[in-house]
Amino acid sequence: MRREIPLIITSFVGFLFVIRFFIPHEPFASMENTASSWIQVIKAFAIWLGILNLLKISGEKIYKKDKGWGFAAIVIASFLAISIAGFFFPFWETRTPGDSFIEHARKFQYPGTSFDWFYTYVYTPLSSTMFATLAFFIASAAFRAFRARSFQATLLLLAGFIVMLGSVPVGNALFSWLPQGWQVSDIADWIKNYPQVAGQRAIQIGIALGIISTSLRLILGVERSHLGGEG
Amino acid sequence: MVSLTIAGFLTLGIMSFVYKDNPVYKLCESIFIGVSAGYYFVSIFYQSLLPQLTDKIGITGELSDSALAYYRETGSLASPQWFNLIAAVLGVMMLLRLVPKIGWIARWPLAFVIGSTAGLRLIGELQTNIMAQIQKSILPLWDPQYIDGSLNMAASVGHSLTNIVMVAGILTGVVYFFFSKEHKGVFGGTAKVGIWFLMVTFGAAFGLTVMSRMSLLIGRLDFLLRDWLHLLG
Amino acid sequence: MSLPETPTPRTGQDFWERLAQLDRRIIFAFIFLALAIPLFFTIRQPIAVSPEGRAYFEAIENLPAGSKVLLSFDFDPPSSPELQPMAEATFKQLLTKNCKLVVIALWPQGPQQAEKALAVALRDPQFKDLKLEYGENYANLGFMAGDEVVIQKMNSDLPSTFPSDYKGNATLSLPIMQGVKNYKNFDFIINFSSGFPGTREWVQFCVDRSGSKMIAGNTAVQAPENYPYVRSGQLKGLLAGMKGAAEYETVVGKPGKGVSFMGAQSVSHLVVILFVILGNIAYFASRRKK
Amino acid sequence: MRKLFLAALLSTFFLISFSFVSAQTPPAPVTNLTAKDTPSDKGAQVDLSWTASPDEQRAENPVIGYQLLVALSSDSPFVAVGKADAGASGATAKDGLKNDQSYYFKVRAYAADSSFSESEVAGPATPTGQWWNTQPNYIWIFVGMVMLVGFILYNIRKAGKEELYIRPIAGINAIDEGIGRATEMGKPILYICGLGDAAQAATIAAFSVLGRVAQKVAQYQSRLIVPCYDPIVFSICQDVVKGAYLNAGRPEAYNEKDVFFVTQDQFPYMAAVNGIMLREKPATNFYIGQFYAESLMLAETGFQAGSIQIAGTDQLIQMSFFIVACDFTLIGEEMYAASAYLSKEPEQIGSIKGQDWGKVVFASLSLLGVVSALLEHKIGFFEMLKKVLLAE
Repeated sequence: MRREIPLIITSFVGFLFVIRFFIPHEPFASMENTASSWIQVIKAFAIWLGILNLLKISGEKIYKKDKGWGFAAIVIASFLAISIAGFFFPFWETRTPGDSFIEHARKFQYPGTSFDWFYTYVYTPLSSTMFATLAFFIASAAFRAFRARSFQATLLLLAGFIVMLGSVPVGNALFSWLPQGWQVSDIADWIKNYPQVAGQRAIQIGIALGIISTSLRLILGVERSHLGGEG
Repeated sequence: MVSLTIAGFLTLGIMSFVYKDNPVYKLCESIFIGVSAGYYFVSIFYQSLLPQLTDKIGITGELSDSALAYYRETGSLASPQWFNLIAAVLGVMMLLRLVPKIGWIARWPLAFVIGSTAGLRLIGELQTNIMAQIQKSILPLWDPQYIDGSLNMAASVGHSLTNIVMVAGILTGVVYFFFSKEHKGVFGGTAKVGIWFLMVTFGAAFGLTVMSRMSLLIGRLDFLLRDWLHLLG
Repeated sequence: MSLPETPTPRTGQDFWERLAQLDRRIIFAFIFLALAIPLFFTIRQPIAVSPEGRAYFEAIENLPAGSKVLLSFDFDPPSSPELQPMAEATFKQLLTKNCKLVVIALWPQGPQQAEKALAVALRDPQFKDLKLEYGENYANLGFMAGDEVVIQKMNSDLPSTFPSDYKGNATLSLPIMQGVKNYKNFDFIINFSSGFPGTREWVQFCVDRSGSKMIAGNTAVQAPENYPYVRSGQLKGLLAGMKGAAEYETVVGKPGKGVSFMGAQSVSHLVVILFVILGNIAYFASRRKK
Repeated sequence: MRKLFLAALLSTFFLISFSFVSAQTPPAPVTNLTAKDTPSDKGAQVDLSWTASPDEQRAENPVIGYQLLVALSSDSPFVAVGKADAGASGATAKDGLKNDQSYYFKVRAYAADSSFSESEVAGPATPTGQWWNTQPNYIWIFVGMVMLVGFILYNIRKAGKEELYIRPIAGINAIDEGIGRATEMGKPILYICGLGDAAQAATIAAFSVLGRVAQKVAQYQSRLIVPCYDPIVFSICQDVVKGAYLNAGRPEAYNEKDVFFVTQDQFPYMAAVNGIMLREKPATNFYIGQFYAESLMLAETGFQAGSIQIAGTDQLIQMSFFIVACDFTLIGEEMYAASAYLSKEPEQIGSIKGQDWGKVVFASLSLLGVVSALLEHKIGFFEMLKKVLLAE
């Protein structure tokens, strides 16, 4: 029950998606469609699972007064704030005439709703800034690692150097004495269009083969690590 | 204005991390974790579960009558509506992972997702990243270029060299990823050329990324200086 | 694969060695200034347009007037500095061609980003008199979970994949969606993406399976991964990051934020490059000593 | 008032005369209409093709679109079954068609003023579903799939019986050294499985490597910290680590609190892991699995904390960051190979062998194609081969 049924489901669904590619005839098309709708629902629940897990852990931390339980409380408070804004706003915001309650509720992220306020003034600055700090880290990584310590490292350095210069207009301006067609941006374009594409293709083929064989093992049921050890 | 100030302080709070880990950063981080969890919690409900589940079953169906009529008419969704209840059951099974004793039941829906991913990937990778790439890797090593009807030597050599670089890069790269033979002798040498190509690939990818990361910070600075503090015109 | 060891810090270093291991916060400060100061000035610089960027523009330009276009917004606010200017300019070009626009999203934040970009485009005076109507000229079908499965499913049935739009209307009640069944009913597909699911999945499950024509706007990070698809013709054009946006604005002839931010980009790149050179000088100088 | 009346009169006159003129010139009909069952489909559709009306081009009152009409016999009334834009030379009729029923078709060319003309009747055509997609592209993919699947299955079988050779991968030693270093320093090891879910090949490889690392850690009696991103991956990691401690004969040393779920959101997750690095100062960090933008920040913070860092991913862009910022990086397929090498499972070793065979075929086909492209005009055989390969 615990291992066999999941294995059968994986094989069945995997095989269906493969065979559907080659067989246009019904009932395969409809079966794939139905399976796809279900997966959309399951994936949505999987995201909820992550969220509930987070709440559970934070709750435990607060309950046991673990180190940093105050921050866990802030996590739960901000979760509640935005969720209430998302789910309960239909009660305090005026309904457009003619809308049913559910139609009204579905406008939860319209401009001007409290949910949109959280999105624009809390979620957006936090997530954007978190991502933006990468600008600092990429500079320090370049400084530290782009050193001509060996032939390989020099190739890495040169490719990075030329592409960096070629990405901004100032690169061409600095080396404007280079002949037409051999400007820094031209060389950078050449590098990213040819040697880089070649290298990527080689990597991609290897990865594709790896994914194919892993998928095959999953469908055949010989790869079982995703089921975990127990039961 | 109050809103912008809150956004501004949150921005500065996160940015302070690059100097040093500090309590203000921890505070912003906790708010972030909570708000983003809540954001997904709400969006998933309205944008995925309502249309894919309750609308199709008919609980909130007054909105999608025409959609349902469409299904009945074309039969493109061959299953009757109640079939979608199975999806709901599978979804709830997923959540049972939270209960330690019966957590194993989540393997059923998980198997569903894994099966579909495996099936789609098996064909997708083969089609897009292998078959299509073989076709694209077949390049003429001598690629004559004609300008106004006559052979242009410089352009021909240029194009041919480029093609040679492409083919050499792909093939030596593939040799590097060959695991059945040790990297020795000629084979090892070829693999080494493959590494050089990989190095150029990584260097170029890194170089291109710098732009991207700088863009992100420019976006934030634009917000701080223009939208919040009105220092920019 | 590995690069040679990074020298480990020791005590009693000379100037070059200390420079080689500069505190990264000094670099951080320089980067901050290099990005902030240029924002106060307008730096005029010529912008060279890459072939992929030009192809992107021309692909849209060559669409017959009134074409039906599907746009997928697969990114979130963190990537908006790169992708939002592209999306805005693309909307404008599509609207001047009187195209009918259907927006979908595979990332939950996508629909809101699309609304914001569309609002900017519609504010443009040239579209004021056109009386563009929701449902008739454009529609936003919102977000759907399921990643590549969603792309795959739209090959056979788009309306059942997105049963209702972002505002809660039934998709099939929108005039613009009349007769739309799958990708074949769209003349063109445009994808703005910053990760997974994104352009790679669109090529795999939409372009390769339905034969649709597609162009994409990517973050500069993601673009290298997708250049091979442009070379092989699976993508008709590709805009890469803020520079892509600036190129596009240049080709369209309407400089916007993309162009104006390129000044800060130039200066910050120069700073990074100078630090790399400095690092190498320090490295060789300290090595010669030994 | 009089002016208005005059204007109304005039415009009415023009309208009438205009429609009069154009009504007299309905567009030329489409010609050469053919109807055929759509190949390689699930049925219930028919492909129509035609030569467009020449009046698409005329300046006045041009053809603006076509309407497809269907009937059960050539003389019964026709009903609309779809439409096509001007410029089209074919369309698929599908609204309401049923399998195994013959249909007759006509196409109406519409001019801007709604005048129209009808083509000759085409048909009968009988829509049926096909049991196999016969487009050349699909056949080649099928051939490729059968071949690859055969390679992999054959080698898995073979690996079950005898030992197959896989060359030593440089990263393997780095993994062992990393564990040794942690033991010497008395500091913990941090293991990150990436952001992928349990269905991703990279995550599955990460489980294998984790099993090996955990077993060594259990033997050497050092500490292993595994913060997880995905709730499912988290519970699998728990099982893997617990199992490895059991295998090493030290189940009592397994500390449940060291394998934990953080949060399923990229940047908050990264922020939390960064915090762990700065506080615990692990001797060695492993990043194996699917990584995105967080890769560089993790690696930079890890460097700051003084850790040795070993990475492996199948995300192209992140590889470049790992190469730059980590001490050792397993590139793409190397990660799968390392996982096979460490696990010693015949399924994995056999897969790697099968993949190698696939690469040989890939390289040979490309080489053959390149040579034939070079000799394009000289040897007919190669040209033919290339045509076949390119499915021209």
